[in-house]
Amino acid sequence: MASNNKEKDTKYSDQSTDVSLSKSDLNRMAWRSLFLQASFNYERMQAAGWLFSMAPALEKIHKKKEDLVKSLKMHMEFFNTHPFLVTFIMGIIAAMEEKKNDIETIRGIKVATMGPLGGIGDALFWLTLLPISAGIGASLAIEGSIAGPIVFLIMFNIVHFVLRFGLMHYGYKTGVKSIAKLKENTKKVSKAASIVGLSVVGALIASYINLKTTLVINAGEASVALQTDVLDKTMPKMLPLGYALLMYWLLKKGWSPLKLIGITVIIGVGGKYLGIL
Amino acid sequence: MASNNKEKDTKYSDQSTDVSLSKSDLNRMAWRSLFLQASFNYERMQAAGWLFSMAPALEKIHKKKEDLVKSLKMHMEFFNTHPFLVTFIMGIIAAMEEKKNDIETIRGIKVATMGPLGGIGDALFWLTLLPISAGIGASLAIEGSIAGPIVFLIMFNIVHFVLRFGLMHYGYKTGVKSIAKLKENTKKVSKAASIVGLSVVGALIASYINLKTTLVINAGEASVALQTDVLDKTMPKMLPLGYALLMYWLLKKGWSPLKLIGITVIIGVGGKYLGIL
Amino acid sequence: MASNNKEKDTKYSDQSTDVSLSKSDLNRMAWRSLFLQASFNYERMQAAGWLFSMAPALEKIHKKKEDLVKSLKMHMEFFNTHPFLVTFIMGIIAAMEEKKNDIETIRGIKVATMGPLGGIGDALFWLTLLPISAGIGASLAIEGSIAGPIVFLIMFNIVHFVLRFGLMHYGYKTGVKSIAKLKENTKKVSKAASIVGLSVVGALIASYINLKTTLVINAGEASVALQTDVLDKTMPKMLPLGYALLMYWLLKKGWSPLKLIGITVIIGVGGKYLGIL
Amino acid sequence: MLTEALLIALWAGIAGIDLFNGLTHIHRPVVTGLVVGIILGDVQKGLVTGGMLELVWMGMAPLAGAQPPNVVIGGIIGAAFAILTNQDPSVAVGVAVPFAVAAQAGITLLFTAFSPVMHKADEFAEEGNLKGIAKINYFGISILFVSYFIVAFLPVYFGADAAEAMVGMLPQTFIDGLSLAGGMMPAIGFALLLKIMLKKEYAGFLILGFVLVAYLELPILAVALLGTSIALYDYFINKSNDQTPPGNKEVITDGI
Amino acid sequence: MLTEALLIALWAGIAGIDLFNGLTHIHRPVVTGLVVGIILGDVQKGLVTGGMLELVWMGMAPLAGAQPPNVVIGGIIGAAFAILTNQDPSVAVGVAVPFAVAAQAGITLLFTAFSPVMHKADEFAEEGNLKGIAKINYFGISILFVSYFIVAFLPVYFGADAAEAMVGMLPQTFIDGLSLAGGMMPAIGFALLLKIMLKKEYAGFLILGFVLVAYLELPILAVALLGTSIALYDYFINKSNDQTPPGNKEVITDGI
Amino acid sequence: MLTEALLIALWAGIAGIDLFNGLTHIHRPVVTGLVVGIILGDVQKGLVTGGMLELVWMGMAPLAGAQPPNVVIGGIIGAAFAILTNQDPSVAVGVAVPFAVAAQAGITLLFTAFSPVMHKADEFAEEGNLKGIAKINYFGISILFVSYFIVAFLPVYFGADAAEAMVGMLPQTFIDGLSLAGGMMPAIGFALLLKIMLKKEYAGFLILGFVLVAYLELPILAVALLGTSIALYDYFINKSNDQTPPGNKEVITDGI
Ligand SMILES: OC[C@H]1O[C@H](O)[C@@H](O)[C@@H](O)[C@@H]1O
Ligand SMILES: OC[C@H]1O[C@H](O)[C@@H](O)[C@@H](O)[C@@H]1O
Ligand SMILES: OC[C@H]1O[C@H](O)[C@@H](O)[C@@H](O)[C@@H]1O
Repeated sequence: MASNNKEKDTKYSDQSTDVSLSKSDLNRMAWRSLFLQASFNYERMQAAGWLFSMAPALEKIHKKKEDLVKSLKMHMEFFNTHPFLVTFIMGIIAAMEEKKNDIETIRGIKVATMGPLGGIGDALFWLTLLPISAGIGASLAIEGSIAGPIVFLIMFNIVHFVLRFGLMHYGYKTGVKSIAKLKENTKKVSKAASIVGLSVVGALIASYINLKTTLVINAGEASVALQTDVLDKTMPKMLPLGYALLMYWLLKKGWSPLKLIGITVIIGVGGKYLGIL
Repeated sequence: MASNNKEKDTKYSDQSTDVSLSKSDLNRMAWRSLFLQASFNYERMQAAGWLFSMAPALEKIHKKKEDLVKSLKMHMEFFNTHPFLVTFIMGIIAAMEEKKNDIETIRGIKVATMGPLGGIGDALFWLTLLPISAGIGASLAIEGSIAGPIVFLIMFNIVHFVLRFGLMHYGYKTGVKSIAKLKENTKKVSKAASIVGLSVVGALIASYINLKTTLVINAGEASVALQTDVLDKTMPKMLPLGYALLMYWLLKKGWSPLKLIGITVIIGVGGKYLGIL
Repeated sequence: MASNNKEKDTKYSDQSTDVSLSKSDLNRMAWRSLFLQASFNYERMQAAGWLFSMAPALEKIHKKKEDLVKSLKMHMEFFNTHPFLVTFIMGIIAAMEEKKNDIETIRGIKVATMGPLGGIGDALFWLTLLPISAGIGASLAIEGSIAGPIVFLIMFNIVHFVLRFGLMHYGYKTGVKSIAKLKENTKKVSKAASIVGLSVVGALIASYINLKTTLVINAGEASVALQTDVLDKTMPKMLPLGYALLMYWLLKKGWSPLKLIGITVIIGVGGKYLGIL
Repeated sequence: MLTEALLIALWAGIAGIDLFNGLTHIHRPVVTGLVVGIILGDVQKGLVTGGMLELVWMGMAPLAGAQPPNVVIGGIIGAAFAILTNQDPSVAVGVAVPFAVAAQAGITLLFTAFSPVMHKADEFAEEGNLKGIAKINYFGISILFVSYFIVAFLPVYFGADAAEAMVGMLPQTFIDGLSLAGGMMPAIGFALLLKIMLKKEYAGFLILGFVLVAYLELPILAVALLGTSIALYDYFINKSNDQTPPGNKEVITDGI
Repeated sequence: MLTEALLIALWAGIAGIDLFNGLTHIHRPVVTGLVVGIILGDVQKGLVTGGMLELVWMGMAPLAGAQPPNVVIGGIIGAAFAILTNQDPSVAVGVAVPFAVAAQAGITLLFTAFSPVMHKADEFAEEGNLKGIAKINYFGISILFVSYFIVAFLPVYFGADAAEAMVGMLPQTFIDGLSLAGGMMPAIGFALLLKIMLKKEYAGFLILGFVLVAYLELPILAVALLGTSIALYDYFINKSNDQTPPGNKEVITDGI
Repeated sequence: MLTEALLIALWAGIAGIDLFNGLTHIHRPVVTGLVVGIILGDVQKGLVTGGMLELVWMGMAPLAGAQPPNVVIGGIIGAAFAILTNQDPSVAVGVAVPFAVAAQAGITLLFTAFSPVMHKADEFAEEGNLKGIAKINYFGISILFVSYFIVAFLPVYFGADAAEAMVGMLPQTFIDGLSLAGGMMPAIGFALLLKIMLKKEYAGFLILGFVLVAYLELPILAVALLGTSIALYDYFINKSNDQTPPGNKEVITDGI
């Protein structure tokens, strides 16, 4: 029974798939995606911006209020990826919404893709496109040429906007093509998505939470650095994992994310003052 | 039928679970655990000391002689872990015995936990607590202060005994709490334990058997070091694996462990004399 | 139905297993294996030489023309391994043919073994036996002694021929012993072989295709090396994988391997001239 | 000076938005140098200083919410200072960096302070109120604008020395602590995800992903590829099983 | 001298037990230095020498049965020699180490020699005789005591020179060979485990654990975590399957 | 000179075959030096030069079709040149290497050119014509012989200078490009394998193998071991399942 209820929760009640997003819908979403980080914050990161960008699609697809609410709630969950490549995920997810996939499956795909695209995007844009275009621009500017900033902006933004809009349409097409199949087999697909999704979350925990102790115990001639001599040898990244699990446990105990954010600030500042973090 | 016999072998005939270990039983076990390595040897390592420490629990739990014998035999099998953290395993295993879990499951949990706890304990105590407390002690002693040895012993043993006794009780509680569930599903749990257990044994083989050949073939201008130029490039740790499998094969052929120990001494000393090990 | 047809395709119609290869059959195959690379080429590598070496066995085993053709076609598929250790695979495969295993299973075993034996053989012969024996030979020759070449040839070829013939017989025996069991359960075995086989192909793609871009983008003060700054950080070996998948896709689109070889030459030479590869 | 300070502050507000939204990168020093140069009437010096500051910030990338010294404030203060005090561009860098670091700490506070607003967003979601969601985002942008406006206005109007004295009042340890807290923050987001996604059945994969990165230092992409390879195995190879008796499926979902 | 030698030997016996049992670490040089100092009447020198020897042995850890030069004998001989010959503590180290290495080889022999006793323990287990098991452990401790007693007594009583000559008679290669054999010994324990646990069905996991350590140099804990992640997958996700037809389960156990 | 050149070319043909077939290693410089020495009447010089060239080529291994500078041509030209021009053996190396590199490029072309012949082989296979297959292999060997014969004959007969001028006409970039193409060629073989073996059901394992080598740099053997460990798991542990309802099996094969 619990499972029946649950099933209801994760399925849209209106399963009709007659709505199709138009090119201009997708373009509107791509424009809105410029605001992905408008309300960036530590609790949900890009969630509200993501939802804002997805809004044109969701509004058109879910004509039943009940379904719209289900969808909005899910899209307000934690989200973070690269702000350029995000449109690829948007396209795919829009197609999945259109085909009324199970909510759990949609969430699984969101989580499974956001991590890798974040990493790839950081490498491609922040570590490649930016230094190249800014390097050219800066070298012109240093010689006093006004062409510097202009060349930089043109170079950078041609790539930027072609990708932002192109990936939206490409993601949508990919989604439409490959989603029909996925839906037949909801349970299995959402299982597969959970497998990738949770692997990625595990990887994100070890990659993106920065927490190391600087504690060094000096004992006469001996000196033991807790991080490098003990933790790194038995379980590197134990502190990030521990902290994530602590947050998880507190959330389950009913603490609000806000409280956790406050605590994190206190621990961070306190740890610095005590010299142990 | 073979499987039926086997099943009988791995199940206690008396499945009653009315015995409960008292705090003082656990404390007696913790005291005895000080003798974990009293009869340390290369064939079973800490097995006899482990059994000695478990004795109070086993005696109380298994009222049928037949079951006691089954249990003693299993607990005389090879065992090795860190001599402080061992009480955590003891607590868990005592709870499992109390709940009359399948013998195969108990063995699986023993093997699955002993390796990681060994590694963690070595890092925590031999590489952390000891250098810190001894460092402080030594620096005082070198200045001629009698406080050196005293401070050292107090620091070290507070941690030591708190852990030794604390982990015994904690392990037992953990065991009691989580073991009831495990028993329902014996086959599946012992399968899971075997998966972890054998992975750990594979890891132990590659970690803890020290065997490298020093053979270097000098051929005119060329010189090939068998270990670094060949083995390390195709299959590092091939010799430890090979030696473990050889021992395994000889055991299966009926050789006694004693004979194998003798052979190992001969190979070690002989290899040194020949300059190939 | 598709599956039924397929099943027919992968099974020999004559399932009799009365033929046994004689020692002299195996020896003939070992002699022929000297010609493994007689027609080495980039499309199939050692395939035709492999088939030539297997011929005595195949001819004797498959009395029905239809089966012989099936077998020959499969043995003309891409093959590459170490030219000495190859006889071990030959022995096993001969035993499998003799026992009329499923063609898919035979292919799986071929692919699963050729990669690792290639790597091992390269380490043992090209990186070990050859430098040792040639080192001794060269040092004698440099002193003007005619013993140099002679000692070298004798040393090298004793190992070479003992292994080449020995492994043929050993492989065959191993095959005969362990193949009877495999056959009972064709589907499962060919699944297992596919698992290992495809893992090995994935590994071969990353190991043996050499393709790196030398493209460096210089932008004023900044300079981004595409290979080391971008690809190696997100997905090393992305170019080899991409190229292999491109070739795969073109093959599926009906392009001939010859065309692909031509294109590869053009890309290689062109890339060098453009300075991007 | 007021007009110039206001114009520069206006530009800072726009550039501050662009740093996180739009991302047309008009916020980079190489562009800001030109703009500040025009405002303060020395285009040449602005260009040269902007170019040099660009090189300083090159490679400080904003990865996963981690904040390098703020490039917008750094670029603006650096360029303005170079022109106003007629100093050598390379000296400008020394002045720009402490402001940029302080601004970065401020951003951490901002991202912290904006978290509660998400609960308003949850309410809007519950009501199906998409306008509300939009407003929250517009509000976020306004906050960004105002913050950058003020932070850029003060030092230009009151002079770098006075402003620096103000910045100097913030203890360095406090600023460092904020940046450290910023690095820990993603834990909360991941915990929220776990609360939704984690079921006992899949806990193994969380461990897998963690071990692959913690011990083997694989990039996320490699973990996703391995996860995909397991998912494919599970999907196709175990396929027949799960399709069999429909009753069994419930068992999976109800879980233990 | 006899009394002192006997007292020191007594202490060596106790410390020798503590090295493997009890582990209160009264066996460390920093404590032993004090005790030997008291016995030989020069507490100051004992403390200082003990402290210095402590630093020498710090970090030589007894991991997985691998034996560093014996810390008990090293500490005792070192401290006694420093006081008796009135040498500088740092010279004591040079004398202590060869004895400690020889003692380590002796320990390897002891651990080897004690293996046969396990078969007596098996018999006791077969009889359900827990007293017997206890006796074996007491016997083990007695052997430890006696061995350390003798090894410490001789050099103190006969003088370091005479004792060193005796040690010198043992060829170095032989001692090294014993230590090498000690390093190989765990293979036998693991083989005994395999004899009990290894079934064809699980052989893959043995390979897995081996490959993860041999090629990727993962610590055991990481392997256990990965093993757990597979076990969880197997337990929860394949769950429905194995529960289906009870007849099939036999197949698993009977195995091929 | 003609006789000598012909004899040397004959030896080159034989050695060239041995490099890929037979592999008795009579093709190595240490043997070739002796043979060329006999032909040209200076056994001593031949031996010494051969020995030195052997050391140069030692360790240039022919792995997975990748070609180091051709050892046959290198050895022959080097030895012949040293004797004919009465130069110091070490100078011979400098002359030998460019020829060897060019010959290596030629081999890449040969392996490319031989690919079409495989389609003839396919036809023979289709007809069950094993004689045909044999002929193709004999043909391959003949081609090898002739190629080496010519390539060795020319420089010995016309003199190294003239020959070098010819080699010099081939642009270095072209030769490098061929070698680069040689390195890419295995992609085609693997693609052919994939065309036969790849099914959606197993695609995950292709990814697995790739990731293990690309990111973790495992050797092939380790990948095969891990693959085996998964295959064993799948074979034994999932065993009961797949044996159950025979109807389900079809589903697996028909695949989605
Ligand atoms: O790492 C992914 C992504 O995370 C955050 O959203 C910001 O730091 C972006 O700059 C970054 O690209
Ligand atoms: O490594 C685990 C454990 O192994 C042996 O029992 C001894 O070497 C201990 O000192 C060590 O802690
Ligand atoms: O790497 C396996 C094998 O590949 C090719 O066949 C040749 O390069 C051989 O020399 C090599 O041993």
